[in-house]
Amino acid sequence: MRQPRDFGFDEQCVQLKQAARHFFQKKLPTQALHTLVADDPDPFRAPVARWDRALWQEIVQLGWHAVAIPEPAGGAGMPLVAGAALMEEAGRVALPSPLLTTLQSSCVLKACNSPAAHALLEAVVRGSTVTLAVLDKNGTHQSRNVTASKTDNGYVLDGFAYFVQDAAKSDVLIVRAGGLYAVPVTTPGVKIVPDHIVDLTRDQAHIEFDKVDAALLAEEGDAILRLSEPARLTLLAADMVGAAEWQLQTTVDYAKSRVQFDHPIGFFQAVKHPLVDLMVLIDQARALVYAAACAIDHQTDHADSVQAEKYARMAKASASDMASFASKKSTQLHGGIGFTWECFVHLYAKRQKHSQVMMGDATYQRRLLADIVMGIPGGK
Amino acid sequence: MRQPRDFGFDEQCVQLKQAARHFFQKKLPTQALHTLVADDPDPFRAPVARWDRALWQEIVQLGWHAVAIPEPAGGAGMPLVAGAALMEEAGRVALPSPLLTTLQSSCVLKACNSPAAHALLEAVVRGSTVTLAVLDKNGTHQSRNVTASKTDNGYVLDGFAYFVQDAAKSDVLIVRAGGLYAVPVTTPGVKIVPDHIVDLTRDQAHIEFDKVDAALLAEEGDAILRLSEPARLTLLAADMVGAAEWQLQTTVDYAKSRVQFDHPIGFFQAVKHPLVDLMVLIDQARALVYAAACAIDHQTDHADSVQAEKYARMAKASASDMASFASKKSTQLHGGIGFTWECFVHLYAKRQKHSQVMMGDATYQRRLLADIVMGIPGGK
Amino acid sequence: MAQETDEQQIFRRHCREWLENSIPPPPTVRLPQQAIGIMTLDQLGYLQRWQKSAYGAGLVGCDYPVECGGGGRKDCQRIANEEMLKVKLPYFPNVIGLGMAAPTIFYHASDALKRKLLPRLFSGEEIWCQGFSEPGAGSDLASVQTFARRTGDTWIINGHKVWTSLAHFASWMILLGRTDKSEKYNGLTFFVVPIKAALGKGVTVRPLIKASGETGFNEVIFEELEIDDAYRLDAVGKGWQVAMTTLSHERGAGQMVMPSSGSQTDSDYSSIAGVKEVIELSQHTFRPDGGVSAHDPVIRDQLMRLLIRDEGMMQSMRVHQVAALREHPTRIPLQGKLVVTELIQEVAELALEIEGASSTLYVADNNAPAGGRWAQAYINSFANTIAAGTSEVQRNILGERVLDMPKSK
Amino acid sequence: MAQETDEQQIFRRHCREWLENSIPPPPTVRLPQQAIGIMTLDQLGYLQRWQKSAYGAGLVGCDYPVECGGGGRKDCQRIANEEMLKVKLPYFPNVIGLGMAAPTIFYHASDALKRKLLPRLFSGEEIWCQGFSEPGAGSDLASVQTFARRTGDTWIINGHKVWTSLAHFASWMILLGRTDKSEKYNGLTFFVVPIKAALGKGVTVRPLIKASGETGFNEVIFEELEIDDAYRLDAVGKGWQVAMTTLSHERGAGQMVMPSSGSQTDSDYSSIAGVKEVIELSQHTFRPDGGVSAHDPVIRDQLMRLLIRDEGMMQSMRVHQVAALREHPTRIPLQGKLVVTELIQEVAELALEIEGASSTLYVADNNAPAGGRWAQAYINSFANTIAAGTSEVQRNILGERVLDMPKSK
Repeated sequence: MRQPRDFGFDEQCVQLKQAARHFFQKKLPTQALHTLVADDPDPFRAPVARWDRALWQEIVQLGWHAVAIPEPAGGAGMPLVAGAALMEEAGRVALPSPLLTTLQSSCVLKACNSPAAHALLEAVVRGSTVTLAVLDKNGTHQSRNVTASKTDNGYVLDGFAYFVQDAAKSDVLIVRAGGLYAVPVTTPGVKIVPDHIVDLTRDQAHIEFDKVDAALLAEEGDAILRLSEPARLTLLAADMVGAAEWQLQTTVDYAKSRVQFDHPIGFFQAVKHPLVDLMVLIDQARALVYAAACAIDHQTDHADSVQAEKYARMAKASASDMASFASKKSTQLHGGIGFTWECFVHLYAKRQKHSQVMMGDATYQRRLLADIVMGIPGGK
Repeated sequence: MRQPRDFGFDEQCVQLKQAARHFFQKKLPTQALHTLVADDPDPFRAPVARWDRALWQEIVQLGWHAVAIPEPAGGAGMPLVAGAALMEEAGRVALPSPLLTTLQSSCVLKACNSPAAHALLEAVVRGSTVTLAVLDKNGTHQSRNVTASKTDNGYVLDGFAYFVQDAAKSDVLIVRAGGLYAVPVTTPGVKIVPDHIVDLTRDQAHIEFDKVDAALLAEEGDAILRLSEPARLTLLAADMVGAAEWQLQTTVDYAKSRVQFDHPIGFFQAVKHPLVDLMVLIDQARALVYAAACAIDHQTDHADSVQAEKYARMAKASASDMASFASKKSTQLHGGIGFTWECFVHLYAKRQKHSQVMMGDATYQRRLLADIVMGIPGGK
Repeated sequence: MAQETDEQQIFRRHCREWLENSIPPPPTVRLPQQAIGIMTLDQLGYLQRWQKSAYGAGLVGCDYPVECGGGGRKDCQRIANEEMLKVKLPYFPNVIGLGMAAPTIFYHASDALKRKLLPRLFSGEEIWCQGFSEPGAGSDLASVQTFARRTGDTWIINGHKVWTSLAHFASWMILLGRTDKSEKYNGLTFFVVPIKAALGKGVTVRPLIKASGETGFNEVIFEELEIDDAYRLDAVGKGWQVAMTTLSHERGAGQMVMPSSGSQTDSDYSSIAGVKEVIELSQHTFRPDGGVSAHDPVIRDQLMRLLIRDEGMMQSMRVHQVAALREHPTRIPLQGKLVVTELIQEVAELALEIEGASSTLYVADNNAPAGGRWAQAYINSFANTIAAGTSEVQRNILGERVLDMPKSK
Repeated sequence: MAQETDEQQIFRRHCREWLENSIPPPPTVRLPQQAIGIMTLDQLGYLQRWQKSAYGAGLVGCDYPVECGGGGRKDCQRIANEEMLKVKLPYFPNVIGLGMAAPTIFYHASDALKRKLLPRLFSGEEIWCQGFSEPGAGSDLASVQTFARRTGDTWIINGHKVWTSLAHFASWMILLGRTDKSEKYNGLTFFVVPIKAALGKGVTVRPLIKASGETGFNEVIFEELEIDDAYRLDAVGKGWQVAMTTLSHERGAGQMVMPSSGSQTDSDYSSIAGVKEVIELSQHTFRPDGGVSAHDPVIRDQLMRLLIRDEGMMQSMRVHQVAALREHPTRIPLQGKLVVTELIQEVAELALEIEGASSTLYVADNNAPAGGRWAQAYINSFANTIAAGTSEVQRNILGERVLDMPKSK
């Protein structure tokens, strides 16, 4: 299908992006974020989720958590490009929230196309937060780490899921166990064990399922996950782009104010040029995020969805390399202050590192991209 | 075997290096090189080898062409580290000569360990130049591009060899045809077709063998080539290191004299820092060349030769990346003058590009290095 | 999203309709990759015929006033360019004229001069070249020494310009000269110079040979050349300000959109930098162990890195077209020159790695893969990362004008 | 090749013999990777016992005169270090003392001060720290503001030093202070300050928390601290010159060889930067598709890139040891800090990529690969690329001192 040159950024979508920028900047200035998530520097502190529930309630009231949910299920029915624009602004303030997981889960639920999934989408619209419990201990989809057994009333799950994002902020889990299943976190037999993670702006857990009642969302779990992968990658990359823009602007500001050798350090090309290179990386990653979202919004046939997957993998690969460079340079160019706890740059560097490996790093995305663009060697 | 900390740079070896530096700098200043090889810029000029035969005769009289040939065959019997030091100095003046091919061929002949090979080594000592005709049309050792048939008097060769280095400067070819065979270039049936190449300081040819009489040097051609590969890689990498040092020093000199914005351009970090990075790359590649040569000189068992191969692949990989960066930066930082024919930098950039792909680029060397260090995946 | 105006919509239809029947026949001579590589009168003639035809149909100079030979339209060149990108067309030969001389003349010349010069510039009948760089004035353009001394209503010019593309075909040159040696920036004055008419009479054009062995650039020497004061643009001493107009247009950050045709669209990836061709190349070239290059996972990774940058660059230009997403007016356009020239260089270098041993073969060799194109492209790529503001200068400009950091010089 | 002197040969035998029976027992506490990471008195005590024992055997301070507590030998520290590299040993805790304070004191202090300070520095009984950096004086060290005003034979010090490793254990600090506000470089004077004795009496030491959440650096605040003029090094106003001695030794380019032990040799690759450990890590971590990381050709390529740089760096230090190959006295040693710190950073970053999803786990997590070491190493790596001259400053130094290009500031 022919895609709009403007990525589908219609007036509503532009307004959402501007409103989100304004709202997040006002509600969560970086100092407030630091106070919220970095009160205790001890690496051995309790792995408690640090986030602002009241702020999340405001987001829910604005309906942004349901921005990409179709109108029949009660959502705003906006295109994915709106979701990506929203995530970009959330990433810009390194927002600790279940926004990313809930938007990503919505994409999975939409792909399920079942009454149970529709019902869960409706619950999301009403404010339920959802996350995916789909990875095994190696961070892959390879092993049958959770198994489902059919019972008279429905299904029962047993096993373990790992690397569950923002689990402590979530009400419902979407569990991969052959098919996909919905499990409220309060269901008996669900044991959520929080991980001690590097990223201060997220929480993560591994989860034990011990004879847990579950509702079937879709039979073909892996197919649904594959189908929704481009959209999930795109949302994640959007978060990274926003965070990188913060890293750029904050470092540029520092370079303009910090004086050494009688010049603001931005005078020196060893400071100036890497920041220019970072700007270029950001603009390319952002553009690929919009291109991917737009391609996903306008896919009508197989060729379209191949194209969408290409853009999404490009976006995540590009965003991961961008994030690596942004974290390195924002820390390095802050000099002595850059490696202290009190400086804000580490909050973003840690979030970016986390995002870089989520759903596969740049090298992995490029491998799959090559398989699409160049074919698989040996010709499977 | 325990290796000397000084790589085996004894007094004789140090003297050779210093004498070679002095001799080459005096005999072939860059202006003279440019006059010698770059008189005609037309890409469609005849592919004639441009070199100074009189200078080569002086080198032969100094015995440098036979530096690494054992004393029993009449050579200087010096270690490979001496040959590498010599090649480094030759590379520094981008010497057009059969020195590299002859030194490399000597390593092959030494590995043959046959009377015919010994005889050819003696001929080399007397001044015969030798090159390898061992590659197929794809630049690999994969196909049987030349075949040997036994006759009453010896052997007859038929087929084609490609990418023969400095063929027009060579008296004798070592041909891979299952075994290795010696063929004087004047033998009836040898047809040398010069290639039009980018590098102005070398010549290259593909060669047709039509019922050509040949003398057997060794039965196991591929084994001999593999055995001598570390030494050949090391000599090639040494040439590249010397050339890169010229690229560095010439660009540094330019950066100190060229004034823009009221400063010599070396004042600007965008000029200064890449030159520093180049210096680091050169020093590492040079060190790995010496380490490889030393390891080859002192190998006594299988573990030693594995170690020698590792260092040699490291040296070539390191030198190739160094050469790429050196060529890029020496051209770029010369600005407008850098992409003109009259400027000397392109002579070196073209030689380096040629050297980079000879015997396999950096990526290829790293792949084989990984197979040694990490084992082959699948565990063959 | 601003909707298209009626004028734009009607004009777009006009462009489409005209283009349907006006695509020129393929050339009988091989064309260089870019206009500045034009070597022969045959090549030039073919391209001039195309430019004249497009100008005749109103697709060149759309946004300039009618009295200067333009179309008198508002924001329509962009439309014409978009339509010309959709079909396979040659490029316009008068690139320096269209991209740099025309806006400079438009903003700084007298009305009489505009009327005299612009029509034949748009039609391509008069080719233009740019006399800015000198042996001692490269990145530091304001240090030009070519001197114009005044005698009544004429100026006598002496000096030496280098890297002047197209000078051997050019009727006119835009020239940045010095009229006062005591002031660096305020001692400059800007002229248009009828160089073809003065060949052998105060103007000498000599080809410079590139590292690739080809010609393509020239040096232009002025010896006591007299020109009329009417050929001065703006006031004496204002040359630097005029040159800034030229340069901002050269960098794609000026007000006037440059007429352009000739990119090839592709339903899948339309790669600016040739990544797609290198992917193709990798399918039938070999690694040193005999494996197909396209099957080497590390080569694939490197190809994908470049493909992603290529696509990222094109998509970021698409972002810039969306007014609501344009947070800074020149942030993306000013990146273009830097990004595309460095990408082209890296693509060519990877192509050479992919070709392996056969990358040693040059354009005259029958066995050279792709006719030796990639070796040539690699060598010539430095002309692009150096000319018109080196990559180093481009990074300064971006850091200073977009990120607002202090000047590095 | 200069042969070893008789003294060196005999001394080498002595070192070997002593080391055969003197390797300390393994520590009962976990030691940090570097001396500047020492956190507890238990760690410090273990390492101090080792340093004292090595000093007692003559392996520390070999080249300093006997009257200063040294060995009175000629060019023997290098020999001791070589022998100490061959066996598995702990490192010396008093790194600032041995590497920077000792040579500075030796070249610039009065004889009385040398005799007073050096013996307990060499033995490790008195730990030293370095008071150079300040909040406003990082890369631009000469802008230090900590002020010493003179009253007769005493100096009153006020100011604020930051990033002072080991300050919480240190008896002494080398301090660069300002004694004249009207001159930048010539207004500096160098002191040794007995900070432990003055804790709470004009000196406050406070830990700074690193981005990794650990402590390790300190800030030191001086409020009206009085010290005797006898603690001044060299003349008033010569502080910058004295500091250059300190810095050249810090950069490995000074005259005195720093006593050092503690690298682990390995018959195959003795990797400085941990590449070998990351190769090991790749054997039991997984790519997102479930494949073993060590089998991914792109990961293998990246690992080999780092291994080659690691080995290249070590071999280039070996080159520097060969006098006949040393064409410039500091070309290689001045690279060390830049190269090793950037390599360590890239190795840690690649380790995180290799760990994949589990790289999100930090040191307190039982499932973190290698105990979360690599995440911590990555975060802490910036302390090394920033402290003691940022990588950017190191490149300036190399460009200016080795390649002789003009100063960038």
